Amino acid sequence: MSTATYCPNSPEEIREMLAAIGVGSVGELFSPIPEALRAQSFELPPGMSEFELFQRMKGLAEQNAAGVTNFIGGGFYDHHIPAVVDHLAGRSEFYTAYTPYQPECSQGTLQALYEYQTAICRLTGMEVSNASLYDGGTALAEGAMMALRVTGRNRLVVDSGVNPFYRQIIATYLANLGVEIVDLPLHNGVTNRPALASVLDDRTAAVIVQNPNFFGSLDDLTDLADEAHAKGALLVASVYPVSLGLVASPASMGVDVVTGDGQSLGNPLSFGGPSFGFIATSKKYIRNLPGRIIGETVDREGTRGFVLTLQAREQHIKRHKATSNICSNQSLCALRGLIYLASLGKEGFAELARLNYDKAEYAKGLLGAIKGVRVVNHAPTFNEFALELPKAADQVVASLLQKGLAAGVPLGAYYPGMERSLVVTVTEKRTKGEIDLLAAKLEEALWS
Amino acid sequence: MSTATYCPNSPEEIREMLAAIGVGSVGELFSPIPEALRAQSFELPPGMSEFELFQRMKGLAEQNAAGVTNFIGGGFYDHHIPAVVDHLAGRSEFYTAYTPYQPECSQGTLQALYEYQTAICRLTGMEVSNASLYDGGTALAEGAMMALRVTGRNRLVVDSGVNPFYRQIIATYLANLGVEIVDLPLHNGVTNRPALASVLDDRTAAVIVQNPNFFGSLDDLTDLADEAHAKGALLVASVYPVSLGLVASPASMGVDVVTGDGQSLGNPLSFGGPSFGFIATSKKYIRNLPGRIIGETVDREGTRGFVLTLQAREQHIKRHKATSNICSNQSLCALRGLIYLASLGKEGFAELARLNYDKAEYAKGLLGAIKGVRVVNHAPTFNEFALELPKAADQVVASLLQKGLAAGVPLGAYYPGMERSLVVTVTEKRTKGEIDLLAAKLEEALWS
Amino acid sequence: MELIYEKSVRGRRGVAPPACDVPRAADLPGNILREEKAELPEVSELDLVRHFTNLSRRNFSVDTNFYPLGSCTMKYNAKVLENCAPLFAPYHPMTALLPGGGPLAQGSLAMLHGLSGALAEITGMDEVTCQPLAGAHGEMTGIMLIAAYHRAKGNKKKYVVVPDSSHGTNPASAAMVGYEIVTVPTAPYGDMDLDAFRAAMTDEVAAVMMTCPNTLGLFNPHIREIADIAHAHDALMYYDGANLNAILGKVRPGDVGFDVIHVNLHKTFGTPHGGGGPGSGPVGVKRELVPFLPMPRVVKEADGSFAVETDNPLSIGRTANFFGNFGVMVRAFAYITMLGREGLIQVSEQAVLNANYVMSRLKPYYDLPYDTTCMHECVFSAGKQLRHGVHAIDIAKFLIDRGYHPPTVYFPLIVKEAIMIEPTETESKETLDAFIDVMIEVAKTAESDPEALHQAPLTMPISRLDETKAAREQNVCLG
Amino acid sequence: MELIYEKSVRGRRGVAPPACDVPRAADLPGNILREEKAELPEVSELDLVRHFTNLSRRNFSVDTNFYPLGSCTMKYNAKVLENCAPLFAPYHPMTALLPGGGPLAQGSLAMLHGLSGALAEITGMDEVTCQPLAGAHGEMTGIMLIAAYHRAKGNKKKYVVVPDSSHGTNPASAAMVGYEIVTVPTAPYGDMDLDAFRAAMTDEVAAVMMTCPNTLGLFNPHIREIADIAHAHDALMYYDGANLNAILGKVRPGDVGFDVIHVNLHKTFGTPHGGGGPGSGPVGVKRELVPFLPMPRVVKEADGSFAVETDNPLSIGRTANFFGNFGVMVRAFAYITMLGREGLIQVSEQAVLNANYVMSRLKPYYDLPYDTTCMHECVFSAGKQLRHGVHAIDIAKFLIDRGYHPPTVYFPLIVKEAIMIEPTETESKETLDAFIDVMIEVAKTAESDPEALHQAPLTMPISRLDETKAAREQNVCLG
Ligand SMILES: Cc1ncc(COP(=O)(O)O)c(C=O)c1O
Ligand SMILES: Cc1ncc(COP(=O)(O)O)c(C=O)c1O
Repeated sequence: MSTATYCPNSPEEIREMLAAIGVGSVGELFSPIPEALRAQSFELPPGMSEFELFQRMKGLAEQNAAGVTNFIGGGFYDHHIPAVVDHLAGRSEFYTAYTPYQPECSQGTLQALYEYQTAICRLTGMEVSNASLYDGGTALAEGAMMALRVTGRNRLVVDSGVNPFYRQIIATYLANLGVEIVDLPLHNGVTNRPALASVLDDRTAAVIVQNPNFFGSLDDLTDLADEAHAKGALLVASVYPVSLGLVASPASMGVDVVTGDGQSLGNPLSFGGPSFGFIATSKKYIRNLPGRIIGETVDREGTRGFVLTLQAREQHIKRHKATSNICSNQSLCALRGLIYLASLGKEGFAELARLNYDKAEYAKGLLGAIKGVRVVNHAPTFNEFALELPKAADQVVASLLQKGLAAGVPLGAYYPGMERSLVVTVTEKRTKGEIDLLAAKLEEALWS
Repeated sequence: MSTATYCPNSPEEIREMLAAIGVGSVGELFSPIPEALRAQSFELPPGMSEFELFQRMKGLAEQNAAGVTNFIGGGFYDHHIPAVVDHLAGRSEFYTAYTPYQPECSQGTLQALYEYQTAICRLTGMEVSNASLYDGGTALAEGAMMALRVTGRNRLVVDSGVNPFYRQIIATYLANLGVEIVDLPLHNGVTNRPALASVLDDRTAAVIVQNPNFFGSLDDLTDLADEAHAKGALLVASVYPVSLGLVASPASMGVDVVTGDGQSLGNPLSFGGPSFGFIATSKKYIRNLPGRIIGETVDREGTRGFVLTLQAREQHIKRHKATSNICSNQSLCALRGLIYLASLGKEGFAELARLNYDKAEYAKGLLGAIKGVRVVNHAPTFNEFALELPKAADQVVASLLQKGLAAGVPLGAYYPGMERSLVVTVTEKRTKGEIDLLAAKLEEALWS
Repeated sequence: MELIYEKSVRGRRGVAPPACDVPRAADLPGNILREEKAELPEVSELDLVRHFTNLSRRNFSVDTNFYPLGSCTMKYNAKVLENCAPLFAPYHPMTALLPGGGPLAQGSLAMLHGLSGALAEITGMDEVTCQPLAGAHGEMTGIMLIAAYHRAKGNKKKYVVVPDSSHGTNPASAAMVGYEIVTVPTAPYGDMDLDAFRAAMTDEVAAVMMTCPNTLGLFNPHIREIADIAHAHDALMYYDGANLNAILGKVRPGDVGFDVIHVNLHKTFGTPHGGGGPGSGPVGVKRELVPFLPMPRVVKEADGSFAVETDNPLSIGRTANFFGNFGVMVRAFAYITMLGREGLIQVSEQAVLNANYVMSRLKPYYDLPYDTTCMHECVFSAGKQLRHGVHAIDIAKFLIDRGYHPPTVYFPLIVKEAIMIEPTETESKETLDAFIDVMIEVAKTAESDPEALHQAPLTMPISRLDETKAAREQNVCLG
Repeated sequence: MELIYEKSVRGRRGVAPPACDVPRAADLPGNILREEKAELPEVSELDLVRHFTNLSRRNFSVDTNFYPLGSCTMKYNAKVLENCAPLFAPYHPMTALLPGGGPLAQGSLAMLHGLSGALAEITGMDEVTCQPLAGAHGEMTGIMLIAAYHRAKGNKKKYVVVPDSSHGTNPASAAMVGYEIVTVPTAPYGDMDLDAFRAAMTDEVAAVMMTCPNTLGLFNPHIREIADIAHAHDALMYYDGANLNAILGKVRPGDVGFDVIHVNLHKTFGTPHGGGGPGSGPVGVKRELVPFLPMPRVVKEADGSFAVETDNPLSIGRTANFFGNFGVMVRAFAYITMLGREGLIQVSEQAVLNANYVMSRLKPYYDLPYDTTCMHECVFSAGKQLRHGVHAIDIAKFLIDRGYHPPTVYFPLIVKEAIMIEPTETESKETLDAFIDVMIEVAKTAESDPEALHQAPLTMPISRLDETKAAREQNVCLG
């Protein structure tokens, strides 16, 4: 019954249609399917009405603990999303359209994505951006594969400061391609220069880093870029876009391929997705970019318009020779990213980054001053920092979780030997009161 | 700071504008206002950002008790609102437009309101409807005043089954117009025929009733219409629109002016508003209708289009001779009503009404069977019914409220002598489980 | 575009109601049972969505077009306000009226009390009721309060005085409360003619209704004097708050002699206009009128909690179902909270700046009947253009072709061929400049090619409509 | 229309960030401090809203137009599903991975487990991972699983076999996992040429990727036979689920010999396409491949609660940040829950009915290269029209002028001048009839006035674009 809405044709109409086709029943239309191939089971519950469905889904969502105060990041960040983002990305002409293959009736999506590409270029300082990839991890993997294509080499040096999940994704993506991956241990929580010098060679396609890294540490990548370039390798960096409101752009540090996750730009946490991956590089590498790219052109009257361009890189034309297999991307999330950036604007975005920095610095000072607690980072940090505790971090985090505080991400699982450390994240949404409460509860958990 | 968004001009632009005007400061523009008239106080707190605002408002809303199960009505009903209603009425071209004075760029609103008028006519069986009034109570008052205009008389007979709030509104509206209002006591919970016969005279402009009435009782109004018409009076009835999916139409019973509240048609409870009032009547009374009316016509090419029509009735033209002072109405809520009705459709709306009826009948049977509890209604009821308890209803309702059950509306405050009675409302949203729980808790409250 | 009814297909279903989990009850008796189902649309959810989405695209709106509709204050409504209202959607108003229900509705009651308080401070009144559902409803409520005041004092009053520049709702509202209307002409300088006013004032006058700045966008410097004259006759001063957007933090009606005021939350306080409504018209009064305020009334208890007062012997009674257009009020309260003191002052300053900018730039091209500094709006006349046979309405239609919603052109009635422009503070100089350029283009076209203006609009789904046919045929419902 | 950057005004502010309630910290060292702020737009919230609202109006979409884009299953997405996703918006995925965090994320984990279970039953697979972020991502993940399977068995494999009718992502995905592609031609009857297939099969073939029904909309009755041949070489069968909408409840790939499958939630399971994404491409596998599934994996404990398994020695590892495109999955899970068993079966029946109806009505006017009962879509060729110099693309552009989003015309590559029409089950007969009438009109116009078709579209904000100029100039970012 509930499906009546979605399959509109009435019994009479169905009869008329069958007559037009010249068959007696809908069943006949499935005659090309031999009986032997028919489904052996299809055990699903009966449908329900919209009201019952919504109650059910609400009940499900309410099985998640509400009101947990987040000091956790790990790649996804709890930022405020301006109301305009939902309202505008919620325009059904945006979210119920598909890939703009027909530009004349898709200028809305096409112009928005061109504006998105421009925003990514301006944030990162790079010359070209595509129209989005899946997420931050897959974007970094695509960046790595791009470096393999550009250099024609098959060796990668991956800094241990890169999000462990991202490193897993790179490893998974490359597992079958006979690419050598060299893990670079950290030094003082940032890229280990001497170690890099020793592993970097002329078979290396790229050095892969993250800035700020998984511990929140910021690094000046300039010398890394020089090192890499000296060996004919590229520097591929994954960045946290919000940091770019305050931190020097990857381009200014000599990065060749910049990637990152766009969740923090106006996309809800939503238990991990959807977000979007971005990738930007220099014009000379544009033909090696994966995914869709929007370009400006003119129509027959000379009016400006936008189209999918350089499609010869893509799977639907190049098939197995394509730069990537990606087809559907994360356009709507990228659109949200654009609207988010435009809503804060040049000044507001810089202020927001500063606000994240100031709040995290306040928290770092407060938490680092707790007896027995040590700030792990030597380098400056953006809105995350690592603490070493006098106790096992797992245990402390678990106990604070019971009090409604997600105090941070314990590092033991990702960095053997760091079982007493955790990474704490502070965004603009965390009030001084919440930070003070975390400090009090942490002290309590450690010493009483 | 937060206001920067809403007053866009930058300091430079403001300077340019002042120069163009030829004044030195914005202050000068206020020079027509003598110093002596300037504000003596303007003590308001400073502004805040969108994020802080939303947190504040959320906190306020959370000061209301959540999860109360509603068995209360009293004019506003807890019905499910299909998701499409918010999505479509949420189109900003609808909600950020205003009265469609310029038809060429307002066909969206105009056609929708014409469709709304048609829906109201088809629900009530009447010939003409306006484009909405404020709410159910004021619509009934407008209906009463319409009857005064039509008949040129100044006496009204008001049935006591009419929502006490609506009766107050009528009294308030007419307090200064020297109109005689005769209250008609109930007989067996419905209109008292003998009493009516005795008060109805040829000075009476209208008999005013509600169906189903405040106790949920349904009545066949046919004889009342005959009585009224025999005396040259009109029958004005306020109806609960959802009941019209199951109950004979007011037109079929001879009602002259039909009014009601549209909240139950796709408008949230929202602590009492906004909803909309509807009013429908026969074509012969159209020039006496209050408020805006949309009419069909053609453009210069003969294409169909819609316009505000018969504006000569309205205040902006007739000023003090207008049929009403109403200007802004409740268009967006009326649009929601139309979308709501169209989303359920002919069959679904009838089913929904039946569902409300069946659930209320089940509850009536169950609750009426509790020891010491008596169903007050003699007549059939729609989705509300009155119960007489062995205890003061106030006390019982208050105690069930503590358990998260809004069991009903105690009648004592509105019907002296009925301190032990309450009206219980059951909509399609109330599950059998919730009804059974109410029965159990009520019995408990009465006997343990 | 087809009507939704014309898209109906017999038996087609839309959204399904929940399944029935109780036994089917015995049918209603035949005489009250509906014989034939109402002929509502029979469409699928997709048909429905396409229909209304495409219908919406046939509107101009603030979110898509500059909308300088004079007197209506079509300012931009911040989206966060739209997100605040639904926070209160689930709450039933009756809850607060149930025995023991107050404590369960503290959030809603606090909002109502907070909004009333803020509006009282903004307008300089002693107490505010939020029950009235729109501006006109507020006017009627206000005049009822005045009538109750006079009744209580035993005053015999018969008339309400309004300037001829007043909005139609003013006399209409007063008439609905049973008063006769005395209209005072406007003096050449744009304010109410003081001598005529003096002459009109007698002890039978119940109230004087004024809009200040008036509908010409002019602030009347003699308000205090006018109020003194009125009060000398024990006539009360009513302030139509529709133009309050001009004077936030600058003037408080309560400070300058007004006794009763309504404010249009949907104008000054940034709530959307909904294609004609809902609005909200809270009414503020001075101390002497507080006892007459309608019920229910939200009061703050000694312990800081909020309660509902439901009856009061002197109250005029009730003017609406419950507490008023609550959802609209939530937006307005959030608006006031977000902007704060400085923000609200800025609103008026920028609204006045924008209006004067448009006025001074267009003055060379259009007649300006009252040539003086305006407040939040300016009123031109198409008199100059009329000499070429071009009416204000022709100019309006041409603006539509250029993507602008026309200014108000049917009002104020005292200016012939009026063009009433209210840019509001949310519009930028760039938007105003672009609009001004088009207005200048129109003025030139009126001379060079008046016919072009008579043809407009040409870019809309329909051209000009035959309004006489509509009024004659009265087709207001699909047969 | 101007770009948002072209609407920027120096110093103009948008949405304000919250006020800072902590002391300002010491600045970052100069070498890592950004020197110049990124040149993001500087617009007011109103400018922003007008810009994107008006941009949106320059799109065709399912909610505004019939959108029979073949292979993309542009069905209507019920609005209630859009309301379900935000219910999970506030939850951080890391919560479930924290020590003791599982119990705080039971709702999200239950949803993931429920969706996986439903998809396993629908496809006839033993387990499903929801991590892949789109169809192509699912393909790559699936091929990685196959590679892991072969590695574990010590199989030496080099090739992946795909029919020439396959979607570009199939060979592209296989290539990304390091396989060489062997392409098998399509036989005249529209299915993969069996003899050519047999010839292509060797022990070095790792997998055979098939879409069934294939991209011509035809169901291959020899699937089982093909699978047997593949399995005889220990090659695994991969099912591209993009066309699953045709066979819900009719055929389960797992029952007919497929070992790995991906489904496109954004196609078959009613989630919106977002102007290009996000999608979601869960992958289902048979028992032998379960050990290789990516991490994290949601498991149901004995006590009925849900937990997250984060490592497993045989796992291929991780293919995405967290659990996949969760918000998309919520919609799909709600869709499956709302429609239920009967509803899903009806989906395929009506989708197939609609496609065959369009096919039989248009057959007299367009070449039908493979003339047989189709499944959910039908593929015509503009061969007939080409004789008048009219290409499929010209037909597409003319449809735009009539308010229809064109069918797929660039694909499948094996049909020249392909016109691939997929109506989906949510469209009504009235909509199809209107579309068919226009398609017939186009066919006639192609003969009578081909030039008219070359000129189209004329009703859009722009006419046909110069794609060569775009590719040549590579202006992909505003300077
Ligand atoms: C000056 C003036 N007064 C009163 C009103 C009536 O307000 P409402 O439409 O909210 O009833 C208006 C609205 O147009 C107005 O402009
Ligand atoms: C047949 C077929 N396979 C695979 C894909 C790829 O799916 P996605 O775009 O979700 O990556 C598509 C999408 O167009 C398709 O049509």
